[in-house]
Amino acid sequence: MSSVAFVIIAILTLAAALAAATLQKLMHAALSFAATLVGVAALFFLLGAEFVGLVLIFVYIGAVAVLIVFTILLTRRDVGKDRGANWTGALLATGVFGGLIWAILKTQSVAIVAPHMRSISVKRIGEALMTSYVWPLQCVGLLLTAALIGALVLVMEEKR
Amino acid sequence: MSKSVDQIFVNAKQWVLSWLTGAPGWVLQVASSLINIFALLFVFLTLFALMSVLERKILGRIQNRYGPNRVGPFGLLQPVADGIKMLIKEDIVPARADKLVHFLAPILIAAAAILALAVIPYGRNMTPFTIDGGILFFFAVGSTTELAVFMAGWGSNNKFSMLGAMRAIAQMISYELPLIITVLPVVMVVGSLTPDRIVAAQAEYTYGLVPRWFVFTPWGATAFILFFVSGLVESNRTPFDVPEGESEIVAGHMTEYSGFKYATFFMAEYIGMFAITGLAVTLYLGGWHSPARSLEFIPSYVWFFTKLGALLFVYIWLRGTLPRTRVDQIMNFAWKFILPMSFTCVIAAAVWHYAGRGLRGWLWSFFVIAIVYTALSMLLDTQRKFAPRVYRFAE
Amino acid sequence: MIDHLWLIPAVPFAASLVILSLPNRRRTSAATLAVAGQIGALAMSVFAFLSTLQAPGLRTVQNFTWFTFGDNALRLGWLLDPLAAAMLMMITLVGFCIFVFSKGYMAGDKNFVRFFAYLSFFSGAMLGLVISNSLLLLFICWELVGLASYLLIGFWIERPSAAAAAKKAFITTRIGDMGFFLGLLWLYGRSGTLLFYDGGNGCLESAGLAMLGATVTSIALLIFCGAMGKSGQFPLHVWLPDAMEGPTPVSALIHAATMVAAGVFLVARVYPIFSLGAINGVTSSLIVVVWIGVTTALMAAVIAIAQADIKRILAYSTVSQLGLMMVSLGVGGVAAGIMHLLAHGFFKSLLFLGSGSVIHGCHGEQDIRKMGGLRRLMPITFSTYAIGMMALSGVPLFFSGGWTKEEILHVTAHWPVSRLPYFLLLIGVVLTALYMTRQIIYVFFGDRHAGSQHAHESSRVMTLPLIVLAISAISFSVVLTPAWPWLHDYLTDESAHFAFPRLIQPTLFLSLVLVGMGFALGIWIYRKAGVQDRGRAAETDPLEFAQPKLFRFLENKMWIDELYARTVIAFSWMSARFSDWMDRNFWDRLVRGFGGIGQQFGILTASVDERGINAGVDETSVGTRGLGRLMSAAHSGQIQTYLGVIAIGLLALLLFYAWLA
Amino acid sequence: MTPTLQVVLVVSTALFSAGLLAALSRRHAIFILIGIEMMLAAANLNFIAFWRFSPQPQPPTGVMIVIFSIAIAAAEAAVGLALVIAVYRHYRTTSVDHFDQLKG
Repeated sequence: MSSVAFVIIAILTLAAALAAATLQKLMHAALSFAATLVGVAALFFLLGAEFVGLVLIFVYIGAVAVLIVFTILLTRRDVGKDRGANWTGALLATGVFGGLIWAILKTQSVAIVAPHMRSISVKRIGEALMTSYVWPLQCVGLLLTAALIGALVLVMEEKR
Repeated sequence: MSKSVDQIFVNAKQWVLSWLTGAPGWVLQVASSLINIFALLFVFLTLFALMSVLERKILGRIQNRYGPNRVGPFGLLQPVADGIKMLIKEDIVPARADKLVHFLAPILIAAAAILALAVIPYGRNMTPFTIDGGILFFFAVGSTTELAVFMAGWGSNNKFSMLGAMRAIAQMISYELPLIITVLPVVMVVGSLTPDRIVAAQAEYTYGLVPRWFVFTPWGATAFILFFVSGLVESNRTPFDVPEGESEIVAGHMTEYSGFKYATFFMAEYIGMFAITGLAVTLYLGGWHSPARSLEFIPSYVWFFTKLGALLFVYIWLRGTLPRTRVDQIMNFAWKFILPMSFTCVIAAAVWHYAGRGLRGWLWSFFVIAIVYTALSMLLDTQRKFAPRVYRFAE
Repeated sequence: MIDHLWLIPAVPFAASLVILSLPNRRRTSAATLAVAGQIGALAMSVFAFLSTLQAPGLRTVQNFTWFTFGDNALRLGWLLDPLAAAMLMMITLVGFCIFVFSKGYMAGDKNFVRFFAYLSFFSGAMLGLVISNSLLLLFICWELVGLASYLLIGFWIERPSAAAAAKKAFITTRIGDMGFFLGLLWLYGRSGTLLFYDGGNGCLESAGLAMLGATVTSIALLIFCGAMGKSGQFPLHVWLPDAMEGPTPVSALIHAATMVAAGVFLVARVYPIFSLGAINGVTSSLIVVVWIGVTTALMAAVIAIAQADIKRILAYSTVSQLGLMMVSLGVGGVAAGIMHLLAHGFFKSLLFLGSGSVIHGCHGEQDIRKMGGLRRLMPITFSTYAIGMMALSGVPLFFSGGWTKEEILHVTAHWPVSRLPYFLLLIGVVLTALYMTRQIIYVFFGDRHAGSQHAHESSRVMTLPLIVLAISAISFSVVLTPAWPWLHDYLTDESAHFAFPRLIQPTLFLSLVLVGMGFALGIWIYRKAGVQDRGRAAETDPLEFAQPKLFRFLENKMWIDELYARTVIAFSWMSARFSDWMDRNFWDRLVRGFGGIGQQFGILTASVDERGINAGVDETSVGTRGLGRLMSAAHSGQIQTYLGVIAIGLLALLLFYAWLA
Repeated sequence: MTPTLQVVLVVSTALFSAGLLAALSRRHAIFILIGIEMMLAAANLNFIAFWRFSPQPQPPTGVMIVIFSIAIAAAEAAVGLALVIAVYRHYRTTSVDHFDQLKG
């Protein structure tokens, strides 16, 4: 795990995240959000979880980001008139950030270096999914089906 | 002899890297990657240039006319002329466009298309980047294309662009599902997401005669056809080119692009096409393996590009032959026919596996596919009777 | 084979369930499924039959526990023996022909799919009945076939007469089934098991029979009640002619070939109970069986002469033939009775399908007096019908019915109790030939009348089953002749061998004479039927012209329905009225009185409630409401406020952590 | 030098706070969704980090959790965006300030 790469990716990711949270235009924010997730996926790669990184790109860029921009498109008439920010919220978020950073820096047990690890193959993940995690997998399948139907029902035209 | 010809590019790369002996590991890694990247870019940009002119020539032949034949011998230098034209054209950006997004869209779309090329094995030991989940990488990168297309449509701030982008995304999302599901049987049978392994699994010959390519199994053939059709849609080619249907919405999401940006879109489309056909060759047509043992002396990359070229020819052929479909027809076709058939392929592959991967499995999986196909065609039959066509002007 | 025997009824059952779930327009699928189910059952029946051939007298049984209560277990089971195998073959083969026929006959019906669902259902239930090794399982299937019969008789529910006939059939057989059920319970009480064969412990085996003791006669007679109801024996025969309201294939399958034969089959199956303690082959229960059979056979034959409806004649003929089978069982000729049952299954379904073809050809006309001259218009139907008629009449040598009937006459002649049944049956034979001759003359000969003016031959899908059944009715006699009595010996576990001299027997000539007499009499009486003759109108029956009163008596089925209406039904009506009156005037008042008391008590408690308890509850709720108002003020409805509060909570936790550290 | 767990945690905390910022300070409903997704991504990063830095990273526990979490987040996003569209149809606005029907 290269430190330089990590720092560069982390900075880019955080910059994109901050842009996603603060940019005035919603579309730009959504695209920054996509960039953030690419960054997170890259961090996953660096942390030795390639499969999850690919899945993250696949699901978030391919599906969630497209969904978000679609939603922006469908609610476009409202996009122009963005209102001022809620400053209390910003203050709170900063407070939480400060508190958490303080807590992390204060905790000594997390100042450790990653142990050596053989890279984890897709095959092992597949086997784990099909053996010890088969019930969660089924539940997630059910959940996704339910979410799909629920989303469809929600956006169906209201009958007059 | 043949071995050294086969490995000539691999050895050349080793030779170049041998200059750097003694450099730190990361330098070697970066150098190796750079060599791969430049090789890829060189090969595929050349192929793109060649394809653009060949397409026009073949289309011309299909339509009973000559293609471009003025620039260079047989018009082969036409792409150079086109390139120069594109480069010196004025780059127009609409005044009310979202400039940043408008600028980023072609870059992203080209990057995604080129990235997808990285995991395909072009020959023996000739995979640019071996990733454990290579197939997943291919689709993950491919899925970003949708976002790029959307950016192009949105950034142009033009109704035609937006409509084209919506159409493109709708059909790309719809066909991404069958695209992935038709890959599943191969992945299941091989037990790996790595393209190298998939190619290696198709190495042998049944009875020393018929190559063990997946296209020669019933499920493989079905999946290959479905994959090919879905790939056609993914790359927005005729007959599924509604997103840029000239007669309806000018040029879809590319309406507001001109000059080099337009050329980039054009290039991305072709490179996406190469990538998807390359994946089809890898998955179903045995990758770089030769179709007969006696022909193994021909280098592996030649075989790969021969197969790729054959598939690309079919693309052009289809473009010259078929009329454009309607949007609702494309959607109906995807959700009512292609998707169920793709699932059937998965089941048929499982049947094939559990029936012993031999002749018995072949027959059983054929049976499964035949049943589902018959049932679907009965269910989906609209029973519409078409009046006999009358050609009034083409007699 | 025995392991998979249950599949035979299961396949038609499954087909029925699938068909029932089909939408109404999938007619082809329904018919195909039903026929496929029947072919499956037929194929498996052939396997079962072949497996019984491997060892003569083989009886394989498979029992299982249905459920246990206390120390007892209720066990059911399957059974495969020659009797069951022969029945399976007959039911599936005839059933198959009739299914195919129905496809043509019901082609125009709007409830086509439902019809095939019911038909398959019936087939499954009947096959289950035949192979069951437990009186309870047999009873369950027995009731299921009853249900199927009810549904199919009333298939054309829009006709009031069909609905009435269905109800009549159901209620009449229910009277018999009541007796059957009582007999079943009694049998279980005495022997502790309902399995027929259970390795020596079944109720039909020596150990089980020994426990029955003196009650055996009563049990046997109660079970016979069920058989009487199902097989249309006097006095419970009244439903069977009315059941002809159902579609003709139903009449052929259920009310001629299979279900009505279930009564005969039942008696044959539990024959050890009937014959327990027999002296010289005679027990008191068997005597009852014989006399009821004789009465039924003769009475039905007589009534059949005066009927005008083509299917009703066949129905009475069925009743009469069932009586004949009962007599045969009663006098000890179990094999003869079953043989006649099987042969009857073939030729009677042939006759019914033939009549269906005639009705179909005549556009729904059922009155034989309005037909005539169909011989030339419907040649295939005519020739097959004639074959069926000869088989039914018992023409010797070539037709299966002749051999079996002769066998029955033979065993009846040697009954030690009385010679009377024998002579009565001889009369019955003559009468059978007579009424069949009458029917044939009316329908196929003479001039065309209103109903047959535009008749046409039926389609291939209907004539093919006729031809198959006709061939069966003839070729079946190969295994029936005394020269090579293969079926007889198959049923009685002996090995058959060929002996040509046995073919010629004195009774052969006797029956030849009797049948000839019946034919001659018929031709003589009805030679001018349907045309005007010496002061008789064309539509008047010659017999009616000669004996109007007798004819009227017979035409109205000996007034038995009216007798029941005056006695049994009138009594039920009276008791119902009485119960109604009691309900209204006595019980109702009693209930109302109790109700009044309750009401008074309610008023009392209500006042306590209102004055005492309510006040306290009111106070509490006012307090709760105030609290709720206070709490709800915190809910602004703004998502971000809620999120912010969560964030504050997180901060508070962090502060708490800092304070701890 | 390689980054320690602490550094990764700081990065994920920053990401989480950015998400919280988007969710708390912006009025547009889609921003809230984006914020929630970012917070989920930060949580996923934490899962991966703790799995990677644990003494035995061989069993893919963290990876599993993250796979399921991504699936659930995708479902959540789909339903959430559908809700936004439905609400927009009804109120003709996507500003969360106006959604106060549940006010006590």
